[in-house]
Amino acid sequence: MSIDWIKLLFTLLGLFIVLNYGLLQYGLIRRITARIGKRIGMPVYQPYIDLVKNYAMRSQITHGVMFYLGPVFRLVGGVGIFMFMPLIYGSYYWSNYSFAGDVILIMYFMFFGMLGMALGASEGGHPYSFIGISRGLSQFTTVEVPFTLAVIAVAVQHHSFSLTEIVAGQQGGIMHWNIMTNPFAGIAAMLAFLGMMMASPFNVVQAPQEIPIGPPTEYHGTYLGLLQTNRAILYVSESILMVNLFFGGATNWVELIVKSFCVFFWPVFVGLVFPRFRIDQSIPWFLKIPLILSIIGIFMV
Amino acid sequence: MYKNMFIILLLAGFGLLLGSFLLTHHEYLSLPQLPAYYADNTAPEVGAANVVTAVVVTYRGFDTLGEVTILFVAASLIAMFLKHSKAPRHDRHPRPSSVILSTSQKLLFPLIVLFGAYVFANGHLTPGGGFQGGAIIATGFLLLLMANPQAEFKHGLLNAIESISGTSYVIIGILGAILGLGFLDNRFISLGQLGTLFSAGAIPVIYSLIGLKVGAELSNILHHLNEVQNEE
Amino acid sequence: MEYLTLQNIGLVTGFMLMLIGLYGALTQKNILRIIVAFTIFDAGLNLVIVALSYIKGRVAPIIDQTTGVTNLSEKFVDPIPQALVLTSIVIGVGVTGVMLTFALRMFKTRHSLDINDFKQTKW
Amino acid sequence: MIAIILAIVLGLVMISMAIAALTAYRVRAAVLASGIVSLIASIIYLLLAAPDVAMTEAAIGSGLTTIIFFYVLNKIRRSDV
Amino acid sequence: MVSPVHIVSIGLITAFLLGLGKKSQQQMLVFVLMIATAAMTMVSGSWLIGLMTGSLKPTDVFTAGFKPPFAINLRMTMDEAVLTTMVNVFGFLTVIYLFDVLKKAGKHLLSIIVVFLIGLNVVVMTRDLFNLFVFLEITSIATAGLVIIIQDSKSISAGFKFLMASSVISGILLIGIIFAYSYVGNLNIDFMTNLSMVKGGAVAVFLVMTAIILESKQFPANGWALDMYESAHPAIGSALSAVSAPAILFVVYKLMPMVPENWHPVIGLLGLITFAFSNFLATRQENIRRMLGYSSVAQGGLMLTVVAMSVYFGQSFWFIILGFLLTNFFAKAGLFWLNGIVNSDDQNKWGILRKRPVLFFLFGVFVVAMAGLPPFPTFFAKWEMIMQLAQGNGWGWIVLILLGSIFEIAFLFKWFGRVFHAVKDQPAEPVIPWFKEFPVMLFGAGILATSYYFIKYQQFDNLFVLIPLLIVAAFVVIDFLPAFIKNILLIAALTFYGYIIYPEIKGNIMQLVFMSVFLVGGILTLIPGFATKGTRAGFYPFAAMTIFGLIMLVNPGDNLTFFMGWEQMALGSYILILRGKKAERPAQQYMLFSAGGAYLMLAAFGMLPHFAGDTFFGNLSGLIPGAGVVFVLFALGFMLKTAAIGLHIWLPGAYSEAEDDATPLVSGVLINAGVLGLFWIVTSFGPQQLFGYDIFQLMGWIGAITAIGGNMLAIYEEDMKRLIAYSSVGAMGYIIFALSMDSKLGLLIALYYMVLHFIYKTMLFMSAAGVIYRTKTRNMYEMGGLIKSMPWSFIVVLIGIITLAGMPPLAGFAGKWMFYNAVVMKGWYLQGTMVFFSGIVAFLYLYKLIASVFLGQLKDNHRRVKEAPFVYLLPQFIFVIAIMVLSIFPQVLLEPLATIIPDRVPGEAILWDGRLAMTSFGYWNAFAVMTTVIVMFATIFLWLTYHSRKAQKVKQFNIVFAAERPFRPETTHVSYNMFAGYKKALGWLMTPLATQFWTGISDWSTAIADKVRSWYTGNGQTYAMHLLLYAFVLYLLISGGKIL
Repeated sequence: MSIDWIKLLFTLLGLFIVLNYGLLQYGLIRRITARIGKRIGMPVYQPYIDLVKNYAMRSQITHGVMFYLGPVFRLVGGVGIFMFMPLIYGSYYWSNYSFAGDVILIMYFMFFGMLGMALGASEGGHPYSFIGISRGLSQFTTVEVPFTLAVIAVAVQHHSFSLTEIVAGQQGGIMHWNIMTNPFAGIAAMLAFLGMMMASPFNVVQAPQEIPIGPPTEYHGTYLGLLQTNRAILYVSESILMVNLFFGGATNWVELIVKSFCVFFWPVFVGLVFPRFRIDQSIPWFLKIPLILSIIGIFMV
Repeated sequence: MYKNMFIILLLAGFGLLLGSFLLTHHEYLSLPQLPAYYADNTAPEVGAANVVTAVVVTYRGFDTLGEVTILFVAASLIAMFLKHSKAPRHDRHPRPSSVILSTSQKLLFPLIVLFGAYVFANGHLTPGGGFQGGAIIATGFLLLLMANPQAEFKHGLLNAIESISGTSYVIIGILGAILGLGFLDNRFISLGQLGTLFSAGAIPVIYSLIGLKVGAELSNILHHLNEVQNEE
Repeated sequence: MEYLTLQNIGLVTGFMLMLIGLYGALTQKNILRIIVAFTIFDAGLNLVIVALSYIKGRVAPIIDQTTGVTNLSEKFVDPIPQALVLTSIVIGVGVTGVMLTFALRMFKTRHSLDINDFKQTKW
Repeated sequence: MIAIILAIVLGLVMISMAIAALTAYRVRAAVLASGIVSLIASIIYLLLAAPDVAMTEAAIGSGLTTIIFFYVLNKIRRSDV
Repeated sequence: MVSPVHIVSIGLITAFLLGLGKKSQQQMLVFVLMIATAAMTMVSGSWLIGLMTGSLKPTDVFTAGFKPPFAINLRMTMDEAVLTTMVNVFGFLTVIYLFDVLKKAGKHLLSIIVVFLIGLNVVVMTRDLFNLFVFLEITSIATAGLVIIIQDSKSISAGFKFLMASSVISGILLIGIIFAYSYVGNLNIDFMTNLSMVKGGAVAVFLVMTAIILESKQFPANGWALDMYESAHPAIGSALSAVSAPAILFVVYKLMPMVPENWHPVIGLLGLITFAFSNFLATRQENIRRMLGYSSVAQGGLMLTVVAMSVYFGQSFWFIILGFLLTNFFAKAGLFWLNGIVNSDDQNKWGILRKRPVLFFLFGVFVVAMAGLPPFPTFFAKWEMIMQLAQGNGWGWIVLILLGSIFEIAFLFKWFGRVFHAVKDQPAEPVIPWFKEFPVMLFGAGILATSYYFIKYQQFDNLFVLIPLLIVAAFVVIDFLPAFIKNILLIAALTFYGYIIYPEIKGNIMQLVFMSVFLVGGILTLIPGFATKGTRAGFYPFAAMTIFGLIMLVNPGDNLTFFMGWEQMALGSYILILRGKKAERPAQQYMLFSAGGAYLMLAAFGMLPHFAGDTFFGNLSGLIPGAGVVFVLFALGFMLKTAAIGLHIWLPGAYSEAEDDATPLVSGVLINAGVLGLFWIVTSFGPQQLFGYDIFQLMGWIGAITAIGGNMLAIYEEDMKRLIAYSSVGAMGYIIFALSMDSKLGLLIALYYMVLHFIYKTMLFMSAAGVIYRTKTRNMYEMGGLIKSMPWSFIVVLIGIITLAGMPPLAGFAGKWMFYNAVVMKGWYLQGTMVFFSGIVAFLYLYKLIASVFLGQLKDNHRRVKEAPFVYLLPQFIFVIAIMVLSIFPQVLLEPLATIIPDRVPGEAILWDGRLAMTSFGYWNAFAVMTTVIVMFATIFLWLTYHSRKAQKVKQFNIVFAAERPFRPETTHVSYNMFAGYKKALGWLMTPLATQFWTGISDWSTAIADKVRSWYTGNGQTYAMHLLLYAFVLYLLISGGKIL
């Protein structure tokens, strides 16, 4: 198989754009959140500073091989999702490596990072990381159900698992977006998206000391840098996934960024309004409303 | 009570079954083939005047062998079961028998035995035979026991009689197979004159042996029952 | 009246004895009485067998001066059941003897003759 | 005809003796009654033209069995036997 | 040639002469008896041989020299020769066995024994009804005499009960005989075949038959017999069971010609009821002798059925009856004799046998033979019987037989398991005299020889049946060798077998795939065995049996071979499981469920010829009315093996309690037998309906629920092996679901997953075995941090769980991807989602597995733990390599697998464009994904390595703990009750409904058994009444309430 170097270049460029976009977006969101909470908040460029600082940190420790590999797995997961997802509809070069697999690949690749991270954090041996992981995994299992159903609904609707095909099917105006043609599935997916982003009210997983994802106490320095990089890429990638699936995809970068920002803003908005769920509350919740919605969605097709 | 009622019902059912036999069964007007054959051919074939005896000892001789065996196994079982206690004799409280009994016993015992012998030896001629004769002999023995409850009998003798007569019975049966036509065939000894003592081939011999054996066995049973330790 | 033959009387009596014997065997509690009941059952059974051998107006199957030696099959009653009964009676006494010895030993082990006291093995 | 009447009478006696054997208070009486049943049976056998059987029944069924019974009863010394 | 009548005369002369003996000569008398029984044996044996070789002709012996019906005649044909030989051989051995008893007992007992034998011989040979009666009476009185060898109060009262019962029975018999005589005028059986035609004659037949049936101890009128079995000396119990009962049954056989045709089924059914119920009641028995008694009665019932239906069975009658007869003869006698050797009715005392390998082996042989498992005659007899019954649509009968058989297996294997695990604090070396051992060994040899002839008679394919059996037998013989030699030999044998079998099957990819799974799996799972020391007695024969049983499934050729292989595998794996330390109950459960599944299949095999003719599975495609039932039976049978939800409760226990290094074999390899079966029926039956409902639909739901259930249950397991075991349940649900989709893609998934599951599950279990081998615990909360000491194991587990979870880039993802496509194409969204959900749930327990064992804090007592032995790791890494190859080049496996799927199956197949797999829905390029991931991973990893090259290793205690020592230390382990929140939220999903259900069934059956057996009050009088009641009911059944 010959390697298409130009495509690789484009992919890396896309990755770079997304990284920057993710960092900025994160800063912006934090800022907005703070404002709503009547605080001033950090500067928008703060994530850059954090990142640079972390990469520059020198005193580094490791608990063992898996601890070491955890962030690697995590970042591979994040980058992988990005890699396997077409960015801009109709563009060969901006379709990344989506030829390697369809939406199923992406859905399953999400686990890759999570698992690696979970393992890495576990090796630290700190009990809190176990607790955090157990919560995270628990919640994640239930989040995935409505989301998957929604994806299946979409796939059935377009008779394809290929994201490109799905986006193609949504061209031609807002009324062709899946969120409109199949609102139940769309809503279910959006609700599930809340959980996927682990934003409030579903952020008990990330609750300060027990954090497997995001900067945990154990991980610092370069590790933390990797994780922050990942977060920037992953969140944006997931937003783009949603955009592709339900909001008609994007035919150019601007559209992509606008749409994904809006999508991303949805969990932030919800998080500002609702209080945090306990883990045993969130699990049944996901298995109730979103699940029912997604089932309706699937039978609408 | 319910149980008894239930049993009565059950037996009523059984009774009905038996009753149905009464309905379907009719008394013979003539003998069926098989008994008719016996009636007609016993005299020429077997040479016994008493057809029942002929049937018992020859035609169905194998049954009789079994019958003897049953008594034998019953006697063995009783003997095995009621093994003599090893307790010393004086533990018992002897009850002397009456003078009448002890004197009459001396007189009667030989007579009774003789009568028994007569009954079985003439089994092929008159009613009676080994079993009846044996029982009579046992009665004589009973008298003996009653007269001397404490007497030590040589049950070795009884055993010997029993064993030898039994063995001889079987050997005669085998002789029948070798010299005659089949196991327990009586015809390997000449049939003789119908109606005389020495007739009917081996039947008198067999019946005598049976008589001896049965007598010995029944006596043995009585003996063992007598010997068993009295219950306190 | 035509049913009132010697054979039928024998049969009915025999059947009655059998039933009485069985009833006794199934209801009496005393082991010895149970054995008594079985002997009555046996007696009834034997009576039935002998009754079956009977043919009206015929004589015992023994050749003597009165019977002659010809046409015996028209003069004799059936000899076979009689032969069978002989066997059956002897078997009966054998079984009764054995049962009585068992009763004796059972009494020795438990000092009781109640059949209900001998349920060591069950289920 | 006489034979039939005799048979009926004997049969009835047998049956009543049998019932007596089951209802007798003492086992001894029961044994005796059953002995009588056998004895009467042997008479009926005579009526039924079965002298061989009659002899056997009298000697064994009635005689010996009863004797064995009494032997056993003697070994079990109890008030109600 | 000596006339058969001399069996009697020899015996009688001996019996009579023994009376002359003196007390001091007792020992000599015993020898006389021995010689006499030997002579009797020789007479009947010479007839048997003569008749078999044809040098002798069947004869009638005319006693008194008159032809029947004028005199009594004895007959000697093949049948009688067999039975009398059995009786006399048995008599001879009994005398030997009872040598010590007889030496003390006195001459009367000797006489009784020989009379008993004579009685039985004549009962067998005589053709005269009244003669039969006389000798039955002889036998009865002799039996009463034998029962009281032990003169204790139990046996005496049992003897009395028996006498009462036999009085009633003989009364009925005599009445019947006399009635018969009065109707037909003679007493010879051969001259009264028209008896039932005569007006009223049916009553006579009824009475005679009833008496004989009662004599054969049919349920429920058999309390007297059971009491006798319980209280008599074991040798006597064995005589009653092994020779008495057959003789009586032979009488039934003799009398059958006079029984009207329409009674045959009634009698047969009564026999079956006895079979089912007696076995049922035996399950509640703790007392061994009584249990064996129940079992004997049950066997008698079964044989009565066969005899009663002899006309129906026609040609196969002799095969069937001999199978049951000989097995019962050898095995039951052997078991009773062993009871005598152990001299206890307490199952726990049987541990003595564990000290005597040969005796214990024979004990196992007897139990297995009784239970009707291959390769013993009962197995073939039962098969044939069911096939014959099925031809006549005797489904109710089959149900009874199978029910009885399962109860039989229940109590037999409960007993076996108990003995296997009996406490070993028995007297050091029990003294077992030779004369007690000798008969047992002889009978053990007897049953093995019989089995050999039965197998030979079947004319199996040598390569697939005989060679495997011989190999298994060889491993029994060489069981004394050290473990590693046997290990080498077995691996060599398997390899060699693979070599010779390959040319046979290479054309058939399906067979090739399964064969390689079984063979390779077998070989690889054996490798860790090199780590065991000592002889490991009893492992290798059964490992061989299991593997070869599996192999027999692959290319069966006919239904019987398949079933035989199936049962053999079940038996072998049962023993492997039983070998675990606490495996008594799980193994018992496993056996029961296996047997249940097998019997469902057996019933299905019975029905199969209606649809497919004699060929194996045949061409069944398309909707055949009624085939749905067969399909369901098969499916249930196979799903029992794959542990579909509701039928799964045996699995965790069985897998986790098995010996650690045997678990991969019994789980990872063995479970594929179920998949094989399911695949077979799905492809050969095609879509089927049951009551108008699509079965595949149902199966799909079952699969989905199984997948969720299994995985849900795995989450909360604290026990490492149980966790993996439950994961198997989940995986099997996945496969069932895939199969039930009945599309090309679905079947492909099933096959692919079968292979994959085999690989990763075997690997995981081996890894677990290695960890357990080192840490000596299975509880995950007692482990932690083992990554440092066991890195290789960790890598294996990591790869295993990534594969299991179906994460890209490893091979598991292929399954998931195909799965989505298949689900969407099929349109089973809800079920599909459930399965998908189960897949995610799997993450939870996978994480728990790897994290709590290998990550986290190292435990104090594991500080010196070393890496698992090399022999454990070697096969694991072979599997790892396999996974890696499959991950990069899935088409290597997927393309051949796709060719297996028949064209009939609807749906689209995967299109391959080079490395790109395509369906109409999606696409996937494993190679590209793998490359991408590897590049990304390598890039980041290298960068990180470069960047933090100076990272400092932190020692374990660099982290501050602040906690007191709690009362239960495990509760503070992070992995203990790890997913508590999840449990709180979704715990209701795993209410142990199935366990409750099966426990309920077990409790109910116990309660019912208790109720039923209270029927046996122990009161002889009641028993006598039962006899009459039985006769009454039988009369009603036969006559239908009318006068006969």
